[in-house]
Amino acid sequence: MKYDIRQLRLLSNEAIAKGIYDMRLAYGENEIPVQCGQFAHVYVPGKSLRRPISVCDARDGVLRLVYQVKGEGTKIMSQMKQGEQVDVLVPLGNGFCVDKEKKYALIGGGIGVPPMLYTAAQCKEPLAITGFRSRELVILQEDFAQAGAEAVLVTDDGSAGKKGFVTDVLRERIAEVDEVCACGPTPMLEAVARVCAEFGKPCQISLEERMACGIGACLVCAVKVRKNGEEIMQHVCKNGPVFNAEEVVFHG
Amino acid sequence: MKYDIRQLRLLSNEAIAKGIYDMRLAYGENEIPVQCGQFAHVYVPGKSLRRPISVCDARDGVLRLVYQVKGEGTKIMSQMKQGEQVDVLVPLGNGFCVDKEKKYALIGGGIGVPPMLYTAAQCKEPLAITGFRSRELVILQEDFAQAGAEAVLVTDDGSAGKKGFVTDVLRERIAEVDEVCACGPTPMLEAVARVCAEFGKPCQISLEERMACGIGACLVCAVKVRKNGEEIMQHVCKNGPVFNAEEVVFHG
Amino acid sequence: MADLSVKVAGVSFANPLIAASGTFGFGREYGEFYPLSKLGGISCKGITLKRRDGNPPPRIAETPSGILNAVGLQNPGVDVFIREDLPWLKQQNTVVIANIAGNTVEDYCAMAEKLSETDVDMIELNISCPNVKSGGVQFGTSCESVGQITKEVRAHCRKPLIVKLSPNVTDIASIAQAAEAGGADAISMINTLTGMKIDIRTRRPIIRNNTGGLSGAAVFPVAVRMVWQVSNAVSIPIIGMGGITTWEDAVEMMIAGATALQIGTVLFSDPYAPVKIAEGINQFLNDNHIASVTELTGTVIPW
Amino acid sequence: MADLSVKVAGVSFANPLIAASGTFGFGREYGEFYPLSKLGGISCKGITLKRRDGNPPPRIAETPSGILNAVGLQNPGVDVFIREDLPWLKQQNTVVIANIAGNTVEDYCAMAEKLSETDVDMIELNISCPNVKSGGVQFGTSCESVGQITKEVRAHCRKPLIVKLSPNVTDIASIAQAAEAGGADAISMINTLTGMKIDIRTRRPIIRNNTGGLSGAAVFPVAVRMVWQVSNAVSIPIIGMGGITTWEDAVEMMIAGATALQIGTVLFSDPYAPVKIAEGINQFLNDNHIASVTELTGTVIPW
Ligand SMILES: Cc1cc2nc3c(=O)[nH]c(=O)nc-3n(C[C@H](O)[C@H](O)[C@H](O)COP(=O)(O)OP(=O)(O)OC[C@H]3O[C@@H](n4cnc5c(N)ncnc54)[C@H](O)[C@@H]3O)c2cc1C
Ligand SMILES: Cc1cc2nc3c(=O)[nH]c(=O)nc-3n(C[C@H](O)[C@H](O)[C@H](O)COP(=O)(O)OP(=O)(O)OC[C@H]3O[C@@H](n4cnc5c(N)ncnc54)[C@H](O)[C@@H]3O)c2cc1C
Ligand SMILES: Cc1cc2nc3c(=O)[nH]c(=O)nc-3n(C[C@H](O)[C@H](O)[C@H](O)COP(=O)(O)O)c2cc1C
Ligand SMILES: Cc1cc2nc3c(=O)[nH]c(=O)nc-3n(C[C@H](O)[C@H](O)[C@H](O)COP(=O)(O)O)c2cc1C
Ligand code: FES
Ligand code: FES
Repeated sequence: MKYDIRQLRLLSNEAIAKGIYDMRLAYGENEIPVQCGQFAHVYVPGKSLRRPISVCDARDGVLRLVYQVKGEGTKIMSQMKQGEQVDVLVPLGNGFCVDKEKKYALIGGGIGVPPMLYTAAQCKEPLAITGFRSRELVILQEDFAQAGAEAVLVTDDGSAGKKGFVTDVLRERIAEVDEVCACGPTPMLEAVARVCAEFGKPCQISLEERMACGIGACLVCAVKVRKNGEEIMQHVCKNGPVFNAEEVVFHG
Repeated sequence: MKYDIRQLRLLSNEAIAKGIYDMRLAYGENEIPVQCGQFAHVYVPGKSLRRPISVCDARDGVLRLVYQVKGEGTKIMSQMKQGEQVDVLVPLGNGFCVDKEKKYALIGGGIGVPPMLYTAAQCKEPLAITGFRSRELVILQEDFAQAGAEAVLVTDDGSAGKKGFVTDVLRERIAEVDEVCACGPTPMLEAVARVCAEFGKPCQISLEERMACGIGACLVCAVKVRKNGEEIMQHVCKNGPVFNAEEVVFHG
Repeated sequence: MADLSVKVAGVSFANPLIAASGTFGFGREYGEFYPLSKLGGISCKGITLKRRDGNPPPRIAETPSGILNAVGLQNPGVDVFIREDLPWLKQQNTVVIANIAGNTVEDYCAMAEKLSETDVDMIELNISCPNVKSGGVQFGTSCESVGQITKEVRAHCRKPLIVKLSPNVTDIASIAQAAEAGGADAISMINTLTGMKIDIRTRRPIIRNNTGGLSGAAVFPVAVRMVWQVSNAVSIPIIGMGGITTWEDAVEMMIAGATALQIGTVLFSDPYAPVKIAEGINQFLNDNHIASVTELTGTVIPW
Repeated sequence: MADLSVKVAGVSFANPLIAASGTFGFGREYGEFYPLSKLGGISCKGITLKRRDGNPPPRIAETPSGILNAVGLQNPGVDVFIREDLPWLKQQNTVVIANIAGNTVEDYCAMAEKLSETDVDMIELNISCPNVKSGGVQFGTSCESVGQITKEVRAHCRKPLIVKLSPNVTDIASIAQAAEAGGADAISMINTLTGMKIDIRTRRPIIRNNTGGLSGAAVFPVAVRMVWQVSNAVSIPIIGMGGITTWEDAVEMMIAGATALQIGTVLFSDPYAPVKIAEGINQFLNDNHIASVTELTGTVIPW
């Protein structure tokens, strides 16, 4: 049996920026069998659908989920208290494939930044370029440094780090890296993919889509990809959330 | 404006018998404007309908609701914690009319016992006859004594107090009393009403019916009563819950 | 402060929030919570030509995010309504809508005649009550009967006429078109979806009528879909209802195509709901620099 | 241990719990939670004659106690199903039901022919999918078309034939009678109720298909009512579904008239739900000294 539901004890659930929470769950075993870029499907009492949240970190027996309060589900999550059991389906999906031998640029935009942390922890001295709308939304900068990454911060309005976009920095530094991994809003992912294509660097991107089952059975989280010249439907929960950027049909 | 919703702070919410809870709410003012036999309509988060619960006591600024866990709503109520705000619509309905000059028999059966406590507190040395299925469901005996009532306890199986029914005791003692007030399961109320009719004693009974609005607007909590020889529909929430036993059309 | 006023069939409402028929009686009880002038209008409890006692209890059950009811049109009859309730209602400074139901077309016509002589503001033809044996929904489920009853009542009705539709139909858009063709000035929708709940211990339906009408948040997506379909099919205004619980729902229903709204089931958990919803809409309009609530109606951008 | 086995149209199920079509794929994924033999059966994702990509996303939205979906019948086509999925499914020791949908009556017949040559256990005629432009629900909303398509497919089908009904109709009992008259061996019901949800910020429907099908606990009272009405109108067995979430719901649906059950939406919050429901039913039967689950079917005592 590949899947199981786990009831994980909530260790802490604190706001780390405006509307952004850091939920830490005790996994029970020290080694959490999760790949960077995979996600957890979190049960929210009273809701018909679980909420997919990327694994932000999974070291030392602590599963860390960093999430932004968007609607009712994440609001209820933010009210969960220390000691409660949180019902999660984890790990799900296919994460980033990283190779210790290669140099990575890890790009995160906004609430797409969290999964890049555990990814950074799997890479050798990666370059972590993270972008936020403005200062009060900046998260995880020290964590990236601690994970051995060179952390470059940009904000749209220049209120923290450099003013500009992640792609500005990527363009400047792309020569240094072998491969790029990214997570963030779709326009950012498209822009990152374009830069990578231009410079001929492989690029993996993590996509979002509304989900139900989270395991590939219900087919709701469709994404169009091009494989061997043919456009086919794949599913973010099962085939992704991480896809080869070249294969994704944006606006499909 | 006659009605308002109140957010009352939960002081305590403890089990006092098997599946029976005693919820105490701080009213805010010392004098709670509630008549014995009136009820509170309690909001249960996540539920479409409020739950009607009779006022068990309302002295010294504490509104006391004693309720049995039956289904989901009362289960959620039983999980409410000290310090929480409970949203109640109170007082609703018409309670028992008691006259300090008269001698009352107050009859309670099972979870119909609680409203008789505050009623006892309004009467002069009443006779409180309470019946329960068995020992582990017995509640409020000391409270009745403290309220100045003579408390006579019966159980169906004799596991506490006398074995038998409230009507057995009522029959024995009815000569002493001027009037009877009762709350409990319908068959018990019918039996009490029959005894009173037989002995020519006035009898007030508190009825239950499934409710929505709780104030007489939606007409769902209908009960058939006979007024001036005509059968008409009245409503437990507005015209009751206390009715003149003679007027109620049982099995209407 | 945005402009919350709306107009339906020539009648002006201070805001789009109307108490839904049957959930609000004739207004007296909720009038003990807040002045009824806070509401755009009140759709009164369904009335019939003669007094009705309604169904035996239980008349209500709770379901996931909803309720079932089968009151069965308990009411004092149209004459008592006109004599005892309407005068009081007319002093409350809100639009008064009489909701009428009958066993026969003649009943409906007779009531429309009587009410046309009063100062009631509008008449709502309830041909969608699922909880009575005859009268009600059997008039509301085919285009022919909807068209015919609307036309006949129209001939006797000198007030703006709203036709209230049942959702228990295959093609609500055609039914609405039939009502429009029959002379309706507005559509109100949806009445309740027929449902059932059984006590597994006793194997008895909880509602004494066996089935009841489902309302509340559970039905909201169905109501939005139907309002959208009907707004694409008719040109008369729609009073939307069915599960509206929050101001967001109210805005959504208007975007789907409603000009005004009725609010029912949510009253049972929060009597102040329509007042809060009006405030929420106002805030939304201000935040989005929208001058008038009427600018929301029918602005959905389908894919 | 009570006897949980049931028989529908001559096919034996170890228990009445069947995974609902479209929520369970072809079983492989949920088979990673528990052996599929824990289920009475699996109704496979709806298949069509040719591969379909389905609708563009978003295909799902959440509503009070329910969800809307508009997958649009994404599937690999009947031939791939027969070649790649059916052999694996047949090894899982559970009843395998093929759910088929088409654009034309001929499509349905062709699929029935192909599947009749395989060892699939039953065929479920999906004439109730609200999420595709053609094919699906337009066959399922009139008695004539239901009768006709059932009859034609019946002539090509050498497997027990289940007809799956849409709840988006005025008179579900007549539709069921038409299916029975057309030769259906069983009825399954209900498919989803059409609904809509609009993002008030963008004024766009959340579901890319504009409307979607409502399922989950919200629709349960409607499903129970319809199962009851149909069980009073036909003599073939009913597979009941629509919002079953707890074992109490399952028992209620059987009491209303269902012989077996399908379980869909609840899987998304609890993948183990059907297994837990089977355990709950077993406990209920034991507690009430009922020897066989079949003793529940249709035992409602209406008032
Ligand atoms: C693979 C994956 C990983 C994600 N990782 C993170 C993360 O690490 N941190 C984080 O803050 N957010 C993450 N998200 C987005 C997160 O799932 C949504 O913000 C969240 O589900 C919103 O739920 P809600 O109840 O607050 O919003 P509501 O709008 O009330 O939700 C309604 C429904 O829409 C769905 N939904 C709404 N927005 C999204 C979205 N952007 N993506 C998918 N479903 C959505 C909800 O899951 C729910 O089913 C991720 C999404 C996916 C698909
Ligand atoms: C005027 C009045 C006073 C009451 N006083 C008390 C009291 O002091 N203590 C106490 O324990 N109980 C009292 N009850 C009964 C109490 O209201 C129900 O036990 C309770 O509503 C059950 O809710 P539930 O969610 O646990 O059950 P569920 O069965 O899940 O409730 C489903 C629905 O049915 C309604 N319902 C179920 N049983 C009853 C019932 N017996 N009466 C009315 N509605 C019901 C619920 O309110 C709810 O709307 C009183 C009822 C009334 C009408
Ligand atoms: C208790 C109750 C009684 C109702 N009585 C009537 C009625 O008399 N006439 C009518 O047209 N609709 C009646 N309805 C239907 C409502 O007016 C409304 O159409 C329906 O409840 C959907 O709205 P909601 O979900 O906001 O309640 C009644 C609804 C309820 C809950
Ligand atoms: C995501 C999803 C996909 C579905 N796909 C199909 C389908 O392909 N064929 C079909 O007959 N029903 C389909 N349905 C309907 C279900 O089989 C079932 O009739 C409905 O969801 C009600 O049951 P539930 O409330 O338990 O989910 C689908 C439902 C959902 C939620
Ligand atoms: S969420 Fe079910 S297939 Fe992806
Ligand atoms: S509960 Fe509404 S009239 Fe009594």
